[in-house]
Amino acid sequence: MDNIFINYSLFILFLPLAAFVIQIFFGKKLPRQGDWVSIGAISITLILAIAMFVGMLLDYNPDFRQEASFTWLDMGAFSIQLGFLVDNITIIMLLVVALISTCTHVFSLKYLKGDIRYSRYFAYLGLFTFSMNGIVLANNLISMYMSWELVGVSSYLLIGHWFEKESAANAAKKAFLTNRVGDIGFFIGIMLIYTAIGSFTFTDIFEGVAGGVLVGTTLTLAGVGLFLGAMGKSSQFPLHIWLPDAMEGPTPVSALMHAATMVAAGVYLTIRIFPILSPDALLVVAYVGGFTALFAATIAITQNDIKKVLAYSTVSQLGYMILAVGTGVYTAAFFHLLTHAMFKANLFYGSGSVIHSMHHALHEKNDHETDAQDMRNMGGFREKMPITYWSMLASTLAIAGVPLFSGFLSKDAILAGSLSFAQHHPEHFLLPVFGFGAAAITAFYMFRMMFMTFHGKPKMPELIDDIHESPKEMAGPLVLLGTLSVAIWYTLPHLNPISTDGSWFTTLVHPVTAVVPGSFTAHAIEEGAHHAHNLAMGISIGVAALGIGLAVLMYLKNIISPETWGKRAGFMYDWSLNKYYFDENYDKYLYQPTLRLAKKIAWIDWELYDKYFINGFGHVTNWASRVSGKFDYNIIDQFLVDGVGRIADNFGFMLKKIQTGKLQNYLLYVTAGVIILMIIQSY
Amino acid sequence: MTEFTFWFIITLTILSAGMVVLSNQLIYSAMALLSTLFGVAGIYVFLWADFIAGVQVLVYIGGILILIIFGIMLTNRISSVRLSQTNVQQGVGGAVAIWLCILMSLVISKTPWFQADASEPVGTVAEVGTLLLTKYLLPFEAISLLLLGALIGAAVLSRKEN
Amino acid sequence: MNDLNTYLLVAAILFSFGVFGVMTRRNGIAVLMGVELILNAANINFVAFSRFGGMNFDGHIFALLVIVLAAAEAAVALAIIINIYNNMNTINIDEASSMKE
Amino acid sequence: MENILSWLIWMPVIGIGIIAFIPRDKNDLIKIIAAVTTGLQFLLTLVLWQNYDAGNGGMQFMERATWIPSFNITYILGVDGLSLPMVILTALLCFIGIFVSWNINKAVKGYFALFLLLDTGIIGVFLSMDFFLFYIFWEVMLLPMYFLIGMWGGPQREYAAIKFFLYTLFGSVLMLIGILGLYFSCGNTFDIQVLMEVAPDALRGLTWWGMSAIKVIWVLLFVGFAIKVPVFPFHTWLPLAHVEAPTAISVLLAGILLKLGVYGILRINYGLMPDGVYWFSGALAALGLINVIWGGLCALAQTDLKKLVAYSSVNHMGYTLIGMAAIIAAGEANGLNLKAAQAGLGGAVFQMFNHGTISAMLFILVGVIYDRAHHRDIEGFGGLAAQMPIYTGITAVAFFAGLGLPGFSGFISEAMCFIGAFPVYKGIVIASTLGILLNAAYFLWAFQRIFFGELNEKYKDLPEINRLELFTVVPLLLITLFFGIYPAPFLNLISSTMDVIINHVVSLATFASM
Repeated sequence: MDNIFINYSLFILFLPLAAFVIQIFFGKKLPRQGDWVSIGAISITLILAIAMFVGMLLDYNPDFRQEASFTWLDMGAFSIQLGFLVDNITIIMLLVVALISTCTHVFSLKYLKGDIRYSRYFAYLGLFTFSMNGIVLANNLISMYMSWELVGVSSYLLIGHWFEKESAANAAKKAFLTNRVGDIGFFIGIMLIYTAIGSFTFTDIFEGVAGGVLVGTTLTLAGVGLFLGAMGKSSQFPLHIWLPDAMEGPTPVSALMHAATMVAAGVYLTIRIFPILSPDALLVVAYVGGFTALFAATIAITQNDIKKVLAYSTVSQLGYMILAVGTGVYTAAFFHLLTHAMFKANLFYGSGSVIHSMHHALHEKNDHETDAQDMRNMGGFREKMPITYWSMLASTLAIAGVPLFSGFLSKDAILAGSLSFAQHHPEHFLLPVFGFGAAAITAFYMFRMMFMTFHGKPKMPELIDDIHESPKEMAGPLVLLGTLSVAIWYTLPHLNPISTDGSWFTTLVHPVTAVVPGSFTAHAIEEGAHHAHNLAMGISIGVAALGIGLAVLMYLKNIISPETWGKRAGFMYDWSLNKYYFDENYDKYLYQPTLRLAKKIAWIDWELYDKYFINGFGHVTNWASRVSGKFDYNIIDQFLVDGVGRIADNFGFMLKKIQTGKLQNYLLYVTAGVIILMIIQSY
Repeated sequence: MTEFTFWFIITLTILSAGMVVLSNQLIYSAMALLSTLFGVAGIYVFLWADFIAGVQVLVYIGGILILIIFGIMLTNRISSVRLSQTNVQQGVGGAVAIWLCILMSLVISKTPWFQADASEPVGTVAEVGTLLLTKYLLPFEAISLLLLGALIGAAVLSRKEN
Repeated sequence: MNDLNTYLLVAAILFSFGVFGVMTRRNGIAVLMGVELILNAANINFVAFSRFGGMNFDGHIFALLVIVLAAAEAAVALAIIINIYNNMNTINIDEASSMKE
Repeated sequence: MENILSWLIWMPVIGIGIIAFIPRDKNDLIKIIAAVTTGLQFLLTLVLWQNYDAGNGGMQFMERATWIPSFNITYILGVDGLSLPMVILTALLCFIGIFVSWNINKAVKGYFALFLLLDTGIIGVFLSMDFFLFYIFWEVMLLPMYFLIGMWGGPQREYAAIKFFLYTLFGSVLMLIGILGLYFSCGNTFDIQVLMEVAPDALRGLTWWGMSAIKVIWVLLFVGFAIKVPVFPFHTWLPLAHVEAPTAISVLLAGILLKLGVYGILRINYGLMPDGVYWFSGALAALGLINVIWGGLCALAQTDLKKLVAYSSVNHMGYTLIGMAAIIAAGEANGLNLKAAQAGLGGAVFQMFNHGTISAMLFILVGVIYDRAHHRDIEGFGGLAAQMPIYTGITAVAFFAGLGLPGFSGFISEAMCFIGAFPVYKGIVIASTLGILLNAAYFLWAFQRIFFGELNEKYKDLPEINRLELFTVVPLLLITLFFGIYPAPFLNLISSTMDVIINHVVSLATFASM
């Protein structure tokens, strides 16, 4: 068994890359534009990932760990080792990526049928899968950073898939640049760590921190720096702005990258580096996560675009995970990552399915004006699209935190963790408040979305006849992931659907104590969370019921009018609808000033510095020579040696005649000159 | 007899040289040049330079002069034979030339030239040949390259455009 | 006949004629002839100094080189003159002045 | 193998000799001769690389011949890990440059002869180990460049050429003064290796007009080299010259000529005045920061694509300066951090090479679009991605390489520069990481404006990139990609020389601050 998992994971890593290369170069020439190449590669990846997963379950070793590394570059003292780390977290993550990626590939077969850049699309999916797996498998910060950026690029390429639309091109650029802001923090963190420890691998870093090489503020700063990277990728406040815009990409991409896997990379990173996060850094993490969870949820309430609702919901859920890491229950964060990947991907597929049929219906009516993603144009699709409806409902129940569904378990663990944290540190009571508040709102807006889309009367009755269930390539992933939203899968081998005690997950992924001196031990955190568990469960069921109930009253039974309440909320409604004017303010106070600064600098550089200062030297020299020339002419020449000048003038006039341009004249002068010289010489 | 021949040759040389530059007919000038060159060859003989004299006859008369005559023929239409030519600035030029001549003669006569006695060699060819291929090998090769270059250059230049 | 000055004077006269020719002739070929005279004058000097300087053959070599040079010069110059004639229909060198201004 | 370096230098001159004998209307033959000459030269550099002993960081393949003994001027050539990559890069870019200039039709003979002369000058600077010879080659380079810009350039070519010429000449004059100062104060020798031994001691304590001689000479030489780099206040010739120069010349200008400045600083300033390194490295890093930010902001504001790429060079060379400043990390005052010094210096040299390939690629690509659309206004395109997919793909890759994406060599070198300089100049490095954001911003923004959106109706018949152009770009692309994935071959080549330089500077500098 030695390192067989590493070998498997190498295959998992490089197969999608191979598919990418083949698709880029030959995609268009292959039959069916080569989609079978990508599907084949990703299917093998999935099989291997399942094999690894099964292997893990058979082994059932909580401390399983394999590592392999090689020297990438070596200059003597400075060298970089890259390598792969496979442990239980890696294996689960690989499976998630492979599973969602496969589903996306299959789903896209029909969703993007006939697209002009069909093979290109599959190529980029391959590139994404490769880089995502690169993040998952990294055992060091450098290769993680590299994959990190590559993920950013594949996201850029896929969001910009329909680049003819300016909004898509803008969104792609925005995503990349916003991520880069985070990446700068990431890189500064790497530099801080390397400077102190002299190595990039996690093992060495953990050892170094445990040994007290890197302490105090520097450690906190390093942790915050790395977390900044996570904030960018996981779309945390205030870098959350790119994710909703990223919905300009094809819906399956949103499901794969902007819901399930890529955005989870930030969470994955914080989980990986959890042991070196100092208490102060963790506090930052917790507050950012908690605030994002609540903040994004409040925006989601008022959105009318079905994908925007899901996007803000994703931001909010990611905030949950970050909150969990910050409060120390990082296994809960990973658990939520896992369950969220399943149900959120499913929700996106569902929305994709709805949008697909809306498109189709609008196309039938030759209507190209109506927005196919606006929920205000939907309603009453339940009978028409039963598979989509039921699978989405399962996922909605999961995300709302209803017992028996997966989200309940993971969200509960997080809430318990934050509650216990607040019990230990009463001054941070806000953290659980964020959590529970977000839970209530989540339940509300998710059901609002379901009701507006599937229930009630059709808002555009003329379309309803053309709304059909999606083909089986699209329905398959829906059913599969809908099933995976049920709690039972995560509590095995026990069948108690409301507790994860002793399940495969809690056994295999167990918390470790941070290596930072002075942190809580893993045991203490676990104990605390366990104590808070029942209380948290009670409150969370309560708030979920509250949210769902409110949604039922407002959007299903129409007892409370949303419009009236929206008006009553006044500016709050406005802010929420306009996403708190973040984009506008960033534009006004960040982008435009930067551009203006750039223009100014360029102007200074070119029009001022170069034109006046540098060319000024030339002008000064020119001017000086002219002044000296004038002086020469007016004072010395005209005034002092006027007579001599006149003689010279006449002489010059005489000489001008001599200048005939005829060779023979010149020869004559030369000879005459020689004669004169000879005569002079002879005296 | 030798004395007479010597002065005859001198006179011939000078007179025909004058004709070269004074004649109005170009073709006469060329003919006068012929006799000047012969005269110079004769002078070489008196200076014990028999090989140079031979070369003078062969190259100058056999080559250059023929070339010049060709040049004259090619640049004047035969049908309207106007082989005459005019001079410019003759007055000043003449004065300058005469002055030049006078001054040079003064210089020549006033300068105490270095002289050394020597007996007449049997033949100069062997000596010249040895020198050319030993001491003066490099100039020899260089001048041969120059000659080649001039040949090609002349051919390229006088070729008709396209 | 056995006096160096005689030869030098002859050479000087030839030289002056040559200079006069070059200065006054309008026809390019005639100018060329003047140049040949100058070269011959120089050659006479070389050989004469050689003869009266102890029969040193270096002068002969120089004379030879000058002859070769003259041949090369004549060839190129004539080629140029013919070219000028073809282009301008004249060989009067004061008329062939398109390079001037 | 005996005189391989001389062969390298003089091979283009042989090419010029052959071209001189080809009639002026045989354009293709001239181009082929030029291509064969540079091709052979490139092969020769590969042979050199094969025979180079990477384990030995000192000078190899030394050649030595007396030249002007009365002034102690000698013809000395040598190559080490610092110059070898640059020589290979030069030969490669010259070879590619010939093909880039394949569509030059104006005075072809002169163009290619000057091009080859430029080639000789550049290689000569990299290989000469005698300061006087170095200076001669430095000037030899200047002249063909002046004519190449001034005669085959864009509409403002004469202005650009004269500006380039005066700017660089100004630097050369300062350099000459510096050289003479060294010559007279260090025992009348121009031999760089001798100077490296003698100068640090000879200059120490020497003062001229109340100023330390080291500082004076350092500044004189630095300004001379900084103009070539170009370092911040001396950079304004670059956008103009780049914009006006023909494509191949822009390629050489950005790809190699800028490296000469850095090479000069590393070879001469670092080698001869280790004390000066300590004195100046803070300023060096700060100038690097300014280059990064200033260049980035200027690039962001450009509407001319070529000017954007030109300013991106200013931006990219800033990283090199920051990396170079890291050398003092290995000193005692900074805790003998050899790791950081190696990372910084190696990163700087690697960045030189990478910028050579990447900016060359970018300029070729700009040239491709300019040949087709006859303008370079970024706003004037739009939607080209649909029309020219291959060109778009390659440009995307080049832009991503330019913005330092992992997987391309530029990332590694930039990261190494930063990592190396970080322990010494934390604030500067953190501030300059903003540069990588600007970097991404200007490239992506330009990319979006050119390629994304609806296809501009004017360009719906624009032909795709052709094979010749592909032939010029793809090798560079592959090199960038190869070193991005596996940088070890390059770093192994230079690392022992880097150690020699670090050791030299650190061991001969006697006081940490002057």
